[in-house]
Amino acid sequence: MKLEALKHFLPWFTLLVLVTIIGIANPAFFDPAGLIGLVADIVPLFIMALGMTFVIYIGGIDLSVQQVANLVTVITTVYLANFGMGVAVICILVGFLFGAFSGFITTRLFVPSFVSTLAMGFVALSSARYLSGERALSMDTTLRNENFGWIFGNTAGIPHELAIAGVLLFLAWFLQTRTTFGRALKAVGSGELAAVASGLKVDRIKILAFGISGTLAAIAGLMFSVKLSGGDAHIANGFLLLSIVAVLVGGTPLTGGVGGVINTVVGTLIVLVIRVAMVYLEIDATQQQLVFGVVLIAAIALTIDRSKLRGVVK
Amino acid sequence: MYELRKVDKKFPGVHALKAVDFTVNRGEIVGLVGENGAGKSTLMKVIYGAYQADGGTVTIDQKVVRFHNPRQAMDHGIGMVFQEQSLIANLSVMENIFLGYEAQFVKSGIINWGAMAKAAKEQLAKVKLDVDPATTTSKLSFVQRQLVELAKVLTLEERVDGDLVVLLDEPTSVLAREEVELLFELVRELTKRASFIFVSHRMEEVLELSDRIYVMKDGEIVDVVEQADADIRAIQHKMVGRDVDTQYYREDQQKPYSEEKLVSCHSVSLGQRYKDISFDLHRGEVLSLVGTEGSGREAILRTIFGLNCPTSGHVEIKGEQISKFNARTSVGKGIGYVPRERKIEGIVSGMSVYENMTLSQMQSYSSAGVLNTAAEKSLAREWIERLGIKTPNEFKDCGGLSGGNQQKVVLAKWRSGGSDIILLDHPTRGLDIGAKEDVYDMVREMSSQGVGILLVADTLEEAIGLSHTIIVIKDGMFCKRFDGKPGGKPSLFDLVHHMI
Amino acid sequence: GGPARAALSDPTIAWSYRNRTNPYWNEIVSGGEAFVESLGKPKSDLVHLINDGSSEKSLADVKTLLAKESGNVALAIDTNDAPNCRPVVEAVAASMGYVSTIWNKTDDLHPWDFGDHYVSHMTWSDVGPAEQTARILFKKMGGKGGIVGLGGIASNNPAIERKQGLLNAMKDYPDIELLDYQAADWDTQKANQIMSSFITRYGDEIKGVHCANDTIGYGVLEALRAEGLQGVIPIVTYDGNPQAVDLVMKGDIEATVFTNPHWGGGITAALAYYAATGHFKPSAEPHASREFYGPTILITPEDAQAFRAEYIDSVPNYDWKDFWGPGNGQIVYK
Amino acid sequence: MVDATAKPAFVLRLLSRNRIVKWAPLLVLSALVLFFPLIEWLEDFRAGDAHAYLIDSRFFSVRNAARIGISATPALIVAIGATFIIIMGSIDLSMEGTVSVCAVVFASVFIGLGGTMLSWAWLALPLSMVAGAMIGFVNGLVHVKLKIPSFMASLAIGFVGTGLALLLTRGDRIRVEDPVFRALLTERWFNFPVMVYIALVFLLVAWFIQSRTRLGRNFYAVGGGEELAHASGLNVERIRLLGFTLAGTFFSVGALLAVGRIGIAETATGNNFMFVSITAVVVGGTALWGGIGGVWNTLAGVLIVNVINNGMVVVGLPDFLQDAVLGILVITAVVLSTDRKSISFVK
Ligand SMILES: Nc1ncnc2c1ncn2[C@@H]1O[C@H](COP(=O)(O)OP(=O)(O)OP(=O)(O)O)[C@@H](O)[C@H]1O
Ligand SMILES: Nc1ncnc2c1ncn2[C@@H]1O[C@H](COP(=O)(O)OP(=O)(O)OP(=O)(O)O)[C@@H](O)[C@H]1O
Ligand SMILES: [Mg+2]
Ligand SMILES: [Mg+2]
Repeated sequence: MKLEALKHFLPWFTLLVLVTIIGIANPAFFDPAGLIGLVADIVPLFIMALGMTFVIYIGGIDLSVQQVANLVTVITTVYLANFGMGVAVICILVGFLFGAFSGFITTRLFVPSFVSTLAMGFVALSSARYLSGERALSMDTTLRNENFGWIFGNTAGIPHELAIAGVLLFLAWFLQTRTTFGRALKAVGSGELAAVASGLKVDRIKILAFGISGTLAAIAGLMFSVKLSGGDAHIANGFLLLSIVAVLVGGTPLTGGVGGVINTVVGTLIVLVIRVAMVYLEIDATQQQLVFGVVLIAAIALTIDRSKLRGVVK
Repeated sequence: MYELRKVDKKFPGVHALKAVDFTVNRGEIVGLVGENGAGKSTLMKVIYGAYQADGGTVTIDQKVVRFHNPRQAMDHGIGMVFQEQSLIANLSVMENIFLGYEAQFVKSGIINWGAMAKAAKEQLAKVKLDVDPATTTSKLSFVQRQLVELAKVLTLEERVDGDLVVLLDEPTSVLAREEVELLFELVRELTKRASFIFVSHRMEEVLELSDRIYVMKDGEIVDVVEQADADIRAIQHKMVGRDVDTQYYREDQQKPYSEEKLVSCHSVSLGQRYKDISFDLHRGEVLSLVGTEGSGREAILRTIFGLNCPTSGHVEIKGEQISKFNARTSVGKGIGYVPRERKIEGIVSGMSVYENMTLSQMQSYSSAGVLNTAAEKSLAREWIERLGIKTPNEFKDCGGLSGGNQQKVVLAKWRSGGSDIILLDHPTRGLDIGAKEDVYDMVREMSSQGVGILLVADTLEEAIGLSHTIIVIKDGMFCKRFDGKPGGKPSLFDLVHHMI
Repeated sequence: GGPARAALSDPTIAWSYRNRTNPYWNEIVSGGEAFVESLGKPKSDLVHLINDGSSEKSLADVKTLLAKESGNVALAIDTNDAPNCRPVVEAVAASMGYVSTIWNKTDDLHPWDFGDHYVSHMTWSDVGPAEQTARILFKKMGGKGGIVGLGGIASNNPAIERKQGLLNAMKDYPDIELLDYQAADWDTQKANQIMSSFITRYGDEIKGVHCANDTIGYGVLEALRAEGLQGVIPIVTYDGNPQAVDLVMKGDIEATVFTNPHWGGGITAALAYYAATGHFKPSAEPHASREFYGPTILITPEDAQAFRAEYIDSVPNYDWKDFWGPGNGQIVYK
Repeated sequence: MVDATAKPAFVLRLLSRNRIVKWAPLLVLSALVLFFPLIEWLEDFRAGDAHAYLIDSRFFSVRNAARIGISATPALIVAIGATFIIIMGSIDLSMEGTVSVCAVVFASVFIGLGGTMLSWAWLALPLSMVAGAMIGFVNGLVHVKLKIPSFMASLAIGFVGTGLALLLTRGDRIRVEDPVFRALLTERWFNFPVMVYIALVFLLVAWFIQSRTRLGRNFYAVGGGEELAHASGLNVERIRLLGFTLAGTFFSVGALLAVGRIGIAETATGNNFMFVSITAVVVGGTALWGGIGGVWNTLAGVLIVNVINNGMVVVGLPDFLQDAVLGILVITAVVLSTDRKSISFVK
């Protein structure tokens, strides 16, 4: 039974191992200011992974997040002048609608989320290309600083980015563990038919989960856009696979019902640390991808709790 | 010829088999009974090579054998018909029959489908089943699938020289009486070639079929009786560790029901599944729908629960007509559904006992969407106590409970939420008599508290014993209504006569 | 810009770029390595940050390196997307490192706004050369007929400029009709598919193809080869990769443009490095030395042979302190 | 769920619905093949020079069919490899890395051994297939032995593969110009290049494996119920291992065709294969949860995706809209080829 309890901490253990390896190779890694900076930089990816968690938690996947974020960077840049901070509302709404619509296609039209979200991602990409006029756009710097400059400030040594991530994490955690919605998500992830037969509005719950994913993808895109002070239809490329990896490495399997947002915190940190390790351990440029793949396999092999995969491993 | 000596099997935290001695002689039918979780299935799986014993020896004709996987067991003539069906739905019947043994039809790497079909036909003939071997298995009825399962095991006849041992783990729990007869007939015929181990919770069947009966309790063999000496009550006593009331349907406690209508069906039809069904369910009434497998009884329950939408007619719940058929609405109107597939639709495995209990009524345990977990847990503790659910605590994963206890969790879910219309679909399937008794008690108790119960029972005896009213459904149509007041209950014969 | 501090003595030299799967970036890297070797160090001393087309990774890697080296960094970088340039430069400046950028930068961002730490930005004015290749193409076509164009990722600066060059050239050729222009995302296989679809749509009307780079050109060439049209329909490309130069020599490609990535890779690192070590003070240099165009050399069948001998068969030995010699003047904003 | 005890009339109706669902991908494909010429016709009609609807259609022509064939073949073979895995209820996302490695291995060995098919260099072909099989095998090992879900295992192996290709090439691209090898593209029989026929041969091989071999049938058994298959005595681990090995082999054939088409092997050769092939498999009607579908479905799916891509350019759809239209059409195709009555939910 002791061992059972330890399983819960496997992802943390993996993280610890990786951190130790880097720390031994280069003690400078433990410089607190540097560490905080590194962690703050992964915030947009983390927020996206946080949203992805909800979808994977119910056994689906959201491949549209990166394109939604791309679209949002364009929207933010284009409409910042018109709406100021209000542009955030538009972005969030757009993100939610894209997500919810993917969810609708999945639940009502029985299109697997792998395909429905991929396709909705294409729609988002086209919208972004159209809206941006196929150009990289930049924001008016003063406008950006007036409206969103606070995001990159510091209070008592804590970057506001981290604070935002913390708040979103808390909300997500609260939603997952403390609300009827979170409980319903778990039921849908673990046994959808039983959830239906208990009178839950399963379709609506699933659509909402996708909606949350879209919303958080939009917030990630917004933060990224403000950080870069601009946007275009491809600028968030590279987020998608990493956010999926972050969720899975954290120990939320694609089968659903297990894991959750706290796991995603560890997962994102593991991804961060693997990436940082490439630089700190001075891995040769042509070997980085190979090493990433191998370390990923090792990390997952260490991390996943096989007893929770229920039945066969597919 | 087949012998287990001091076989031991441990799972984390459970000692499932404790030094079990077990013998099967040539041509013998051995019964194996025991309450839920006694270790019957585990024993079967050890014999079949699906589990490996931790200790003890297995011998066949005095030779020690050890199977690392089912395949090796099969090669030694051991076959198994599973408690949960083991046919693969998307494959054809013949592929299922020869699954893993296609080699005989393969010539230079190519499967000869014609030859396989022919061979499959022969196997199907053994179980007197006339279906096209190329049919996709999912298109067969449940009974047909059970027969295919048996046919699959019987391929051992040709494949293996020497004696066969066929394990039947609760093969009858889903069969209607006449199908059971057919199965028994087959089994008896086949003793020429094979020995059988027969596991069932239906004691009469075990007595009827078996030459010798092993009784298990808590992983141990507590008794072995010859058929001639067998006495149901004594066996049940050994199994449960206490006396079992023969009057376990508690007919004497049956109270008359009130006139208040809870559910009224008016000429309800669902495509070809059932047609023109009308009846009323009253407060405090237990109403059984009886009929053969596939007669449409379950579909009627599912319609009332909102899981499917009738094509014509209308349903009134407590005087209000249902306009939108979904589970949500029905739950809101106080209907609870105990499904036949309790592991799929009844409980959410992976969620704890208390989470399962409040799943249908989270609004009552939350404010503004935020759960009051403390209240949930105290509710769960109360009902664990009240129904005697065997679980260490309310946090335990419901998927890890035994079937009977899972069933109690499902009932607790509905009852604690105040549902006063309960739809029971095979509520005692696969439960041991101890657990069954508990379910009967609960039915009685609910009925006396004014709950209307619509029952699709596992056996006719159960339906007769429990119900105020029995409606016979045949081919999806209303056939006959019986009043079942104590003293005036219809006989088995009356019902069967109308069913087929 | 931050307060000035003593120049760095031995900064880590790093190149941050898109990937290693593209000859263009390999040339950039070889230049960077040649520069590092010119300092008497092994070329393995050059740190590679690879972003794989992800701006997020580009920025994160830069910050990681800055943290690791406590700002003791001379960085050469293409930031992958123009908007990503600002945060990269800000991060480097904030930790007192030195950075030189190429290609991607927004117009409102200038090295001189960051004191010494943002050393320089080099880009290539692709409008002019792309216009020249277009003219070569049109001439080959006899000044009339339909053409199709295949561009890079539509929002990339070079993609925009190269398309603009084509459009400019067309003003002088009223009989040239641009039938279609689509983004092929710098991708050989995508270019191949688009080209074959173009052939279906326009058939014989296509008399020439304008490609935004060599990689696209290869895909187009193979689509033409499949139809037995290679050599029949002239194409022009851009970048001057060795293989493309060979194809120019064979006459399969009418023209490509060499931007000397080897030199670009070396000089960008050199600028950052020598600024960091105090060899020169960027803020003392005129604007023209801090934002400038890189060299471009047009390669046509006539001069391909000579070009190959000079630039590919033997790599010239560049003077890595001659920062601005081969350049093409100050960047002009429209 | 199918209620087999219902009346025959119902069964008949059910059958016909089944049949429609079964043929839906083909119907969608036919609709698309008739749809694009219609747009083309409308365009010409508006421009004032109407042509005969199909006969004079540029889209609906043998030449264009060959073009679609050329662009579809590598993806088809890769998608076939993925089909086997998806039938097992798993997923293989390693194709991008595997294709790159195999392409690069082929090209470098081919060049190293003389660079023409008429020398020993042809050995590069089987060698590349062995490389593909090996990567698939390792992928299977990681999945089966480390018990890592195939999604993750294959994704990571894909990274490893791309990394390996990069390591082998150091980022260079290798041109394969041997005219005999390039005859795959340049030599035409009955208007279609040789590579299309090669792909057809491999499609038939795949069909043979799927329908006539034990391994192929066992994929369906595992996909239909892995635990049941195990209980029936199948060695599921071995089947999975073989499945991934087989998939790797097909990926490598896809790689060879990709090199044949472009004449270049590089680390980027595998780009885009992942989403295209999985999408094609699903669009073809093979269910992601396993047990249903097959290689003919995949053929239809790959053709649907390629016809859409080709058709959009041929009818002159602005390129920024093409992604969206592809997305919407893909959803439509999946909706049409899904038997909504037979499944209770999808994820
Ligand atoms: N796979 C398993 N892992 C852990 N424990 C198990 C497993 N299978 C069975 N057990 C344990 O072994 C005991 C015997 O279970 P088994 O399934 O053999 O009972 P059974 O007699 O077949 O019951 P039933 O009548 O309900 O079919 C149970 O108490 C259970 O806790
Ligand atoms: N994977 C498992 N892990 C732990 N315990 C298990 C597992 N599988 C079964 N069990 C245990 O085995 C016992 C019997 O399980 P089983 O599934 O046979 O239930 P059951 O009472 O026979 O119900 P049914 O007859 O409806 O299947 C239960 O007590 C359960 O705790
Ligand atoms: Mg059992
Ligand atoms: Mg059981």
